[in-house]
Amino acid sequence: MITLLDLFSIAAIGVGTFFFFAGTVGLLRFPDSLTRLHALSKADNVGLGLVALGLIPRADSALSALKLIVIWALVMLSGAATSQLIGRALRRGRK
Amino acid sequence: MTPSVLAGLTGAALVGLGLYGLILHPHPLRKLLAFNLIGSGVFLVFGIVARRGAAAGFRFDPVPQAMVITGIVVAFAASAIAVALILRLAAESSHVTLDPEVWSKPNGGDTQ
Amino acid sequence: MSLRPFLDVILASLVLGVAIFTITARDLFAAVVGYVAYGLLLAFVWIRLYAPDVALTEAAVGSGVTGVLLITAGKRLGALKDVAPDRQPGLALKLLTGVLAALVASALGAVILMLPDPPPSLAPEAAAAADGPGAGLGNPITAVLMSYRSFDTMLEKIVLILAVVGVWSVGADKAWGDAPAPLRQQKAYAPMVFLAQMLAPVGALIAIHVFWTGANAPGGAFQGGALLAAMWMLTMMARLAQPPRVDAQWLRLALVAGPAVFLISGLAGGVVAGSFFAYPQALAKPIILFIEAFMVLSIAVALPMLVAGPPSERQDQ
Amino acid sequence: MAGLATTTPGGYLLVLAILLPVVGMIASFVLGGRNAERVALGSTPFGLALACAIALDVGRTGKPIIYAVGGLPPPLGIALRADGISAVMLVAAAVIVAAAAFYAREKFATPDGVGESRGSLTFWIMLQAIWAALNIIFVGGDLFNLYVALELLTFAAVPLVCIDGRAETIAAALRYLLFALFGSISYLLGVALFYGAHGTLDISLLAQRVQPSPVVWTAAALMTCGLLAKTALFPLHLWLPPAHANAPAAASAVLSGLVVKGSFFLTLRLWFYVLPALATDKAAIVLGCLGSAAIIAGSIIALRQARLKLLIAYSTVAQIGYLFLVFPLAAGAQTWSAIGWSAGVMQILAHAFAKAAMFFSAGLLAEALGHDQIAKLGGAARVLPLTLLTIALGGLSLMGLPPSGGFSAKWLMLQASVASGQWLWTLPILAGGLLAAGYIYRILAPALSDDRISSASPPKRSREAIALALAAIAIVLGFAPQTFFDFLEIGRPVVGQP
Repeated sequence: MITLLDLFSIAAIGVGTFFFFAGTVGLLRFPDSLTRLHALSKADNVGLGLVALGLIPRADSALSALKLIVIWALVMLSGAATSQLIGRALRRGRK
Repeated sequence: MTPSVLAGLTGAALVGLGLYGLILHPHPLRKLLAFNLIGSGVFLVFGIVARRGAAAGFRFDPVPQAMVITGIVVAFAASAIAVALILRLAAESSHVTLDPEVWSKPNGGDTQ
Repeated sequence: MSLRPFLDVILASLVLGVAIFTITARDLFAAVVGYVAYGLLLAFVWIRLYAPDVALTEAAVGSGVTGVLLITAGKRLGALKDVAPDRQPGLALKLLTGVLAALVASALGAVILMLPDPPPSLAPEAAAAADGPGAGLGNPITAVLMSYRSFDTMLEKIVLILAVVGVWSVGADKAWGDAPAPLRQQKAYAPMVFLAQMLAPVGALIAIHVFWTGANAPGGAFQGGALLAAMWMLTMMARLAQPPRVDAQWLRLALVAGPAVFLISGLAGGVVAGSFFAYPQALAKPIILFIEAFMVLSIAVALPMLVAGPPSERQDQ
Repeated sequence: MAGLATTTPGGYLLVLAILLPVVGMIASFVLGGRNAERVALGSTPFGLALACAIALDVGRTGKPIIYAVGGLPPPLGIALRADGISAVMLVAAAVIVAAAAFYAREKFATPDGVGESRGSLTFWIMLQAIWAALNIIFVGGDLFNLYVALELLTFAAVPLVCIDGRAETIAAALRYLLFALFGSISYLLGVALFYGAHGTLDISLLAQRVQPSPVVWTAAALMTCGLLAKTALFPLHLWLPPAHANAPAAASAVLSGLVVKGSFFLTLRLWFYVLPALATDKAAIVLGCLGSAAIIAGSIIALRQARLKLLIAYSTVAQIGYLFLVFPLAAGAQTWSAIGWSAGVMQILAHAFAKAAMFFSAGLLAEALGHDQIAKLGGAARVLPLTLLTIALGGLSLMGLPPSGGFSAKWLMLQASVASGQWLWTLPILAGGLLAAGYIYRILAPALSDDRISSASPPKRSREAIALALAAIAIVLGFAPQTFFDFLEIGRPVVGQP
């Protein structure tokens, strides 16, 4: 018996996985490091957000749901910062 | 093959791999990395022992797992001391090597 | 769940692949980076072994803090004058060592397959003891660490203090009393500062949460302390904080707080509970949490000090 | 077997003997500066008293003392056990640590008005940490607890090697650390396999459960291999001479006299206590052969050294070799195995005291003359007669001339080899004695010559007296009565009677 919430979960996780997949393809196929970084950081943040969103209805308590959101926020934060750091290291390496 | 047996075999392979690096790499930092590989391999052996010991409503035997946690801490402390020694050695001398021949040069009448 | 064995094999080969890279990489720094990635992958293996406590420790210490330690070391080594190239081992030695390593690994692998069936286990004893000495602790690993084998855990904290003294002792005589060199030499970079400002308070909260739930769920003093340590290192890397002087009284008190409180309660157990390192039945859980709180503090201070290295003379750039 | 796990009346003494140096170490670290030295020196008499109290209790009851830590008996809890040989080692460690502490005051004291210094704080903390680790090793009853103690011992010993900070000493310390880490991890792997096979790490429980199997054999091999690397048995000895020769004299004495004995003690525990049923001829003969090789190689290299401290360090490599003859000579339950056992323990003790005395004397010579080149020792006996007397007495024991502890040890070994029909072991024992005579002669001959030599600063009498006292103990051990050897048998498991 598939409920509407289940459908929502499946859809969100599916789309999220697609973004991850796209990001990974970008990582493998794009020509240089900056564009790869671009693909990876953007796609993965959206991908993870959608996966987390899809999992929220399946969480067994409000606290677990909150934890999922916190995880997403933390990964976004550290992902954004590390992307900046890698980007700067790359720019320095080119000079 | 169950996941725990697979992890145990991975542990065995890691011990061998680390041993190879520990003996062959001349650079002490590489030796330290190799030592850490051996260490994690040994911890995985504890891991399979713990997983096999699942009983009495536990999915694992807590005793070996607790030992791994203690072991990881001790291994980190060891790495920290080794890194401090390596950096000081590099700062003091032009060669970061443990080759006894380099260090057995006659060094005059120096004392302790 | 027919997909799982397949994923396990992929995970194991990934771990081994990265390990081989770490050993064979030409470049020292690449090997170090390989090792950090290896530590993270290993944390997944621990999850698969139903060892979330170990996975947390491995991720935080085995990969995280050790990673910072090794990467800092790699960078500092690279910054030093170029090092005389060492003699590379000859082919014969390589072959011989390879054969030896392969022999050891296969013997070990064979022995692991030969472990007895049914496997011996202390899980039943631990379950039985949970009503006694481990009273009220829902996490059996915390019970083992803090009650049944508390003597080991206390000694391990002593090892940490000793390691700190050992690291400090490598410094120069003139620098004694000074602070270790900053974790990052250059001026702080804005995104790093932003990350530290945003993440450190949240991380500290999570660390306390991990410690607190450790009594009943995966987590505990060590994992919480390691997380707190990581947050302190983050603020030091962003140069929002500086490593403290090694002769600072508060630093030394914080370093010994965990083992000292552990020791005092252990000795008190000899008077109150009839045996050293025993806890009175009714108070076991609060006492254990009390000791653990101080251990969190000591670990949170000890790990960054181990990473920061010996005191160094001031050379601000 | 409840008797193996229940606390005996004197059991609390074991915990106190371990915790005293631990508390001292913590206090030294927090108080810092001059207090570190005060705490370390002040705790030595108490530690010695505790060790003697344990020995008295073991002797009085004639049974091992046991303490179940936390009131929880093995397999879930950790037990501490002190039998005859633990008690003897506790006392020996307390004496040598105390001697080293008082000897080291000259170099590591913090004078009035001077702040804390790196070398002093490190020395006093590490000395107490070594003491704590050794005490755990001597009374530990749990293989994992002993692993933590081994690591504690390593982390305390390594910084002492490079306390003077020269690049050469740092390289020696680093090599020592890597060998020791390899040793611990190999030991730990063996521990994992023991747990996997038998579900306990308690020594006496394991002894009941162990059956010969590939798992147990592999575990034993791994643990032995790791312990040999830490004990510096030939050919894994490469790290020892530079490490022991470069440490300050007080530290060298503790490293050479006690620290290597810690890992050797665990090797004894492993084969005679955990695996008595497994201690077959083959393993014992391999260890005996390695020991013999160490005796010959170590002595010959010692003969060729130019520096006094390096000579003494290589002599340690050789004397460690003798220890490993215990395995073929004390295996099994024959009448001669008790003789072999006594010989081994006597060798541990005689070497510990003689070697500590020699390193103390070498330190005094180096301070007085400003160098430690053997070739330039001419006439040193005129300037430092007491110190040379100490070297001669210590040398007497190392050579195995009567009357001395070294003589008793080697004489008992010869007796055991003859009684057991293992004639071949007499060769390295005798050859080692001759070679030792050679390297001791190399020190004494120039020192006793008529050359004139000037001493910059004659050492304090009290420091010479400390060294002489240790050498005297090494000699007096040669007069040990039969009751002493009976004491060593307390708690020794004999195959066939659990």
